[in-house]
Amino acid sequence: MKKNEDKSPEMIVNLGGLRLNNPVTVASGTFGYGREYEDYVDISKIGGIIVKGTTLEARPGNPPQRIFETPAGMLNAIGLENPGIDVFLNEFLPELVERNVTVIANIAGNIVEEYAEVTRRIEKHKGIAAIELNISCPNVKQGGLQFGTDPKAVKDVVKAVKSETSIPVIPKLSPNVTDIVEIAKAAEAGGADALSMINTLMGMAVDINTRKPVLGNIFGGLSGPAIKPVALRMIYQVYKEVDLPILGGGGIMNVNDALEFIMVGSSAISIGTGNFVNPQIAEDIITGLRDYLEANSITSIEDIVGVAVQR
Amino acid sequence: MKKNEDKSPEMIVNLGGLRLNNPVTVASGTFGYGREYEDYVDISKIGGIIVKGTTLEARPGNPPQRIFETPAGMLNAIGLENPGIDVFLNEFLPELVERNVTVIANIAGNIVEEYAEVTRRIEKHKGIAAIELNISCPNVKQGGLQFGTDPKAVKDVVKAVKSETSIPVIPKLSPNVTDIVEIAKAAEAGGADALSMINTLMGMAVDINTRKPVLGNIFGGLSGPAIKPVALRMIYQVYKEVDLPILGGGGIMNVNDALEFIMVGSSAISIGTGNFVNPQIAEDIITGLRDYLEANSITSIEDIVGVAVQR
Amino acid sequence: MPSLANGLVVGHRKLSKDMYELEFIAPEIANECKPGQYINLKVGNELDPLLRRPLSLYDVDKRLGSITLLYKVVGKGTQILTRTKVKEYVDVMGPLGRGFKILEEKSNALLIGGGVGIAPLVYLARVLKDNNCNVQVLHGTDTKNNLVDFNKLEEIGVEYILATDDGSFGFKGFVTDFLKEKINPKEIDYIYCCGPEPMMAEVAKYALVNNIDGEVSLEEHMACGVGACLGCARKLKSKDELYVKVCKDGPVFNINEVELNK
Amino acid sequence: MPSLANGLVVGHRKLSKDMYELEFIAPEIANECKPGQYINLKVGNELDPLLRRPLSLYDVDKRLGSITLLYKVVGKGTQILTRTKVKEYVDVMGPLGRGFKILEEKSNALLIGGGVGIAPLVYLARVLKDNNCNVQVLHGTDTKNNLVDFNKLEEIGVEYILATDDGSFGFKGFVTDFLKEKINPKEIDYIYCCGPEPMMAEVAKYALVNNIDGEVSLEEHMACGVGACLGCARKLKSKDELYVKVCKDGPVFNINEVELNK
Ligand SMILES: Cc1cc2nc3c(=O)[nH]c(=O)nc-3n(C[C@H](O)[C@H](O)[C@H](O)COP(=O)(O)OP(=O)(O)OC[C@H]3O[C@@H](n4cnc5c(N)ncnc54)[C@H](O)[C@@H]3O)c2cc1C
Ligand SMILES: Cc1cc2nc3c(=O)[nH]c(=O)nc-3n(C[C@H](O)[C@H](O)[C@H](O)COP(=O)(O)OP(=O)(O)OC[C@H]3O[C@@H](n4cnc5c(N)ncnc54)[C@H](O)[C@@H]3O)c2cc1C
Ligand SMILES: Cc1cc2nc3c(=O)[nH]c(=O)nc-3n(C[C@H](O)[C@H](O)[C@H](O)COP(=O)(O)O)c2cc1C
Ligand SMILES: Cc1cc2nc3c(=O)[nH]c(=O)nc-3n(C[C@H](O)[C@H](O)[C@H](O)COP(=O)(O)O)c2cc1C
Ligand code: FES
Ligand code: FES
Repeated sequence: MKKNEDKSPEMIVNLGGLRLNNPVTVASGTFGYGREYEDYVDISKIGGIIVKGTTLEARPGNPPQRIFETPAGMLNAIGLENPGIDVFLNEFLPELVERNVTVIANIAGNIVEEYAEVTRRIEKHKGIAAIELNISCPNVKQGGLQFGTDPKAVKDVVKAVKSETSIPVIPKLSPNVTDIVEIAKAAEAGGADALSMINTLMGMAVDINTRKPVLGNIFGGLSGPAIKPVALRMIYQVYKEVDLPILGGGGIMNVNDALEFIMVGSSAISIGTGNFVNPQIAEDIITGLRDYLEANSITSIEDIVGVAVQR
Repeated sequence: MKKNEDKSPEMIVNLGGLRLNNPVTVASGTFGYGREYEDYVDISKIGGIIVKGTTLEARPGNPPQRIFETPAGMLNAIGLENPGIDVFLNEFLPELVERNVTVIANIAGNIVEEYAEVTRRIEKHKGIAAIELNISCPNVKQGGLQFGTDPKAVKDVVKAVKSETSIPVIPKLSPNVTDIVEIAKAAEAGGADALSMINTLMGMAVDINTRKPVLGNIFGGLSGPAIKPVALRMIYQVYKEVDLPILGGGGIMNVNDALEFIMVGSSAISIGTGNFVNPQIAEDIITGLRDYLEANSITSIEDIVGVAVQR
Repeated sequence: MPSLANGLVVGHRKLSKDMYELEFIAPEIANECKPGQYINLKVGNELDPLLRRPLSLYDVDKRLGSITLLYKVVGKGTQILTRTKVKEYVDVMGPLGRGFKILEEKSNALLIGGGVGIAPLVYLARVLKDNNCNVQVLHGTDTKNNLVDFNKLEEIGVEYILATDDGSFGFKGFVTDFLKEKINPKEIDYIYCCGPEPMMAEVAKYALVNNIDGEVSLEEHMACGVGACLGCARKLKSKDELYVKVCKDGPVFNINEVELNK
Repeated sequence: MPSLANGLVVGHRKLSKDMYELEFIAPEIANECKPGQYINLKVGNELDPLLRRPLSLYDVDKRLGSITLLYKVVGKGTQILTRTKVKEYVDVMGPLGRGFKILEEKSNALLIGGGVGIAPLVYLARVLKDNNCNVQVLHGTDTKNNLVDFNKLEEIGVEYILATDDGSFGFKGFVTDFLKEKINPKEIDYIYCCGPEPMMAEVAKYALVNNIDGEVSLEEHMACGVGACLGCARKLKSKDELYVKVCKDGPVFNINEVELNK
């Protein structure tokens, strides 16, 4: 096939004000702070790096065992181990900024005010391109039920964070809900600039020898290819009903998976568990998407966003 | 190991009044009416056969494509194709009864009255040991949202069915909910004798060549090993909070999987997708469970139900 | 009675870029086989890929208890299958489904295969030939490379005509062009057809126009293969509201009975 | 710099019932290897099993660019690995983690392995020997069958003592019994230990009592192997509230630093 160098396909995407050089991001908690994967991939080529979930204070995380492989998937119960927002901003962020990485923070908290305070500290610093809001944490004020499962709590926390910052705010929806569209609309009502979906499904495993749950925390988040059908379905539903750009992911392992996510309405995609299996997956998928667009004479990645959705 | 013939382990289970010769059942929609698998397995040895979901009138089912393989799982959108309750009772049931099979009906409907009417017809007939209530159907009176996602609707439909029959009623819970315990409690309040869980997770897949959803119905139910961690988690949660026996399943492929389900609180288990992969799986698991009990000197299967649950 | 068996692989070879021939011994199954039926094969022992793969009976030797498959590598499962070595075992259930009608002695049968759709027609040719029918096989492929084993057809002793899309071998053009240009419909009693649906649709039209009866073999995504899951539904032309199961009511259907995708 | 490579398998053999030795060529990786480090191997190309498997460097030949693994079949992944054939490729990333401290010349090193825990100690023995240390290897296994390759240890030229639980070979009893009964702590400068945790706990106690410094190599379920997922957490004795990452801060830790499960 002849390649017209002047017309190489457009890979830049705009995710609710967040500009990404290409639609491929790496998911929070699966790529550390970027440097962990530096030996394997040129991290500055990745569309965006969503760093490990950060809270106001440092957190030790859950007791081991924290991870376990399941059929075509894995469970994790890390428990948000992180050094706290200030350490992240002062010690880890600068080298990423220096390398021209598009950094997306992922923040979490147990009360709305915690989210707001983390946001204020991010706002004061420069260098973060957007905030992904992890709302799968227990809402201690609401008796421990996750923020992400209650539309009102979703709206409140998004609103609180939005009011503290000028950079795009992207709530990350939990799939453990009856009606994902209702939650997405609540996020929209709170002022979300885009939506990230999906976070992990809640699951567990049993060690039949010890007759005990495998994970120290009993429950953990299920990720990987196993959850891909659920992720695609939820993104399809939300794309159809809600007018916000979507950062889609859940089980992406190759360029075909990425295309499925884009076709159900994801403007950009995120790779989580896939990084563990193939540390060069982000680069591979960026190349693969570009090749696909060229082979099919598609001028911009945006042209295929949502094409599979029947309205 | 010496085997004491007099003390062969007890495999009989009582599931809310339903007596099963052993804890292994085959799941609705995956084993037809039993006869389809007769060449491969002695169907009278299976603890119970849950037949294909039946509605009041015959239903043609969904347009093809109806099934698709996903990583360690599969999607189905059969659309409840069935010949209607009367044809089932008159034409398919008699040969099962003759063969001494423990038959569990699986019934579905779009309004409560439909469930009640199907139940009345079952009650008039003899030969059915219990009713599994499929509440994952669109509740047309409630605007199409599934019965199974609304606690009040769950309670109502269970109550309506219970009032029409003397045999055990076992609602089958949908996993597509925020709070499975709330749903389980609603079923209990409606008078359920036991709980069946879980039904399929809602998912989809895209054909990147046609750029369309793979399934004729767009969405389908995800089953198989991929969903096992979610099923185990939900059963664990319900076993801890609700005092009803559980018929547990979702991705069981071998005896170790079956043991995991029993250890999180399943008094009996159901095998769905596993039948497609190994048509003799039910017999294999019955043998495997008996061997496990013997090897570990456990006198009755009931002794390990829920052992992994920390109360 | 169909059954589940571990078939001992006694032959496995690459015929061309993406076509393979695999032979295994499973006497219980082989003994039950009829042309047009298929077996369900589990590739690998893991959970991905999960479901069994349906593959037609390409040839059967009841004396040896062997079954031969002809398969094309199209995805994950068939790719993994290529790694199977002689002396290993394959996990097989079958035979499954309803096979082809076997014509009476002296009948004139035209077998039309497209691509790997030739697979079930080879065993059919053998059985028809054993039954003293006159058998002519038309086979359309894209190019010369994707051939089946000529020796097998020669051994069976049937007339075999190849049409290649690019003319690299035999007749240049679609097999349906050959059919319309070169075959005298008056000399045909019955048509058997298996291949891509647009091709089968053309052949069905030809059969209808020329008033020839016949059968086609369909493919549909399957889970159980035994009629239990209702996953492999197809609409019949006649019954608007009801579906048939390709796995059990088929895969062979009357050539005018089913709706074929064009 | 660690990297991702396709290693060409040049040797693969069964040593005993469930122990295998696999050698592959991956010069970029081999060249970076230090004893105590490990590689992460993808078994199969499918999604089940999904994650890479961590395996220690059993031996490394930098001149040839080869890495040898010693592995025990315990589950799905290691079972599939046994099917790898010579001339095929394995997908490997590494080397990963922090290795053993290499003692100064003339030091007296005691290497204690339990079961397949011997694996990292063999390459360590080689490097220590190359550094002119005095190396003694104690190895405990359940029975005579589960042996490593004696020739390799002979070739390296270290003293090798085997203890079998059932006395079928060498010393009868646990390797820790041998340690307490037969070893003079005064003659040991440093202990390296890898094996089941209760064994390592015993050895750690012995080291503490006898005031000998040393290191242990731990195992923990891992996903990334590079410190990104925080999945492989372990508590240190000293820091009550913070975890270390076995994959990156380890797998080698000071013998008194970590809490060992008894
Ligand atoms: C009755 C019958 C007989 C067949 N006989 C042959 C034969 O003799 N030789 C041959 O090469 N092929 C045959 N096929 C097609 C063959 O089953 C598919 O090519 C094969 O399943 C593809 O598997 P895969 O994992 O390589 O592809 P993938 O695309 O990765 O498969 C994904 C899923 O789709 C299903 N699938 C994919 N293609 C088809 C298809 N065409 N029909 C039905 N299911 C499909 C697979 O079984 C699997 O569940 C037959 C199909 C049927 C229904
Ligand atoms: C740093 C390190 C070095 C190792 N070196 C060796 C070696 O040289 N030789 C050897 O035989 N084994 C070694 N192991 C253990 C080896 O990784 C496991 O035996 C192997 O992963 C089991 O995989 P499986 O699929 O056969 O078992 P499964 O039980 O089916 O594995 C299921 C999951 O659990 C994980 N897992 C199972 N056992 C262990 C374990 N002991 N440690 C960590 N994860 C585990 C697997 O990686 C997989 O994710 C090492 C482990 C670590 C952490
Ligand atoms: C080990 C691990 C840690 C994770 N940590 C976080 C986190 O801190 N914050 C967050 O929002 N999501 C976290 N996730 C979820 C991922 O970002 C991602 O949404 C999820 O894994 C689904 O994508 P995948 O299937 O591609 O992995 C984590 C996932 C894994 C596997
Ligand atoms: C093809 C297919 C058809 C099904 N039909 C029904 C049904 O009619 N009624 C029902 O309650 N569940 C139905 N199910 C759900 C199964 O009974 C079972 O709950 C589910 O598949 C999870 O178990 P598994 O992972 O073992 O398959 C169906 C599942 C499949 C795969
Ligand atoms: S494949 Fe199950 S009914 Fe046809
Ligand atoms: S395995 Fe990921 S941090 Fe250690």
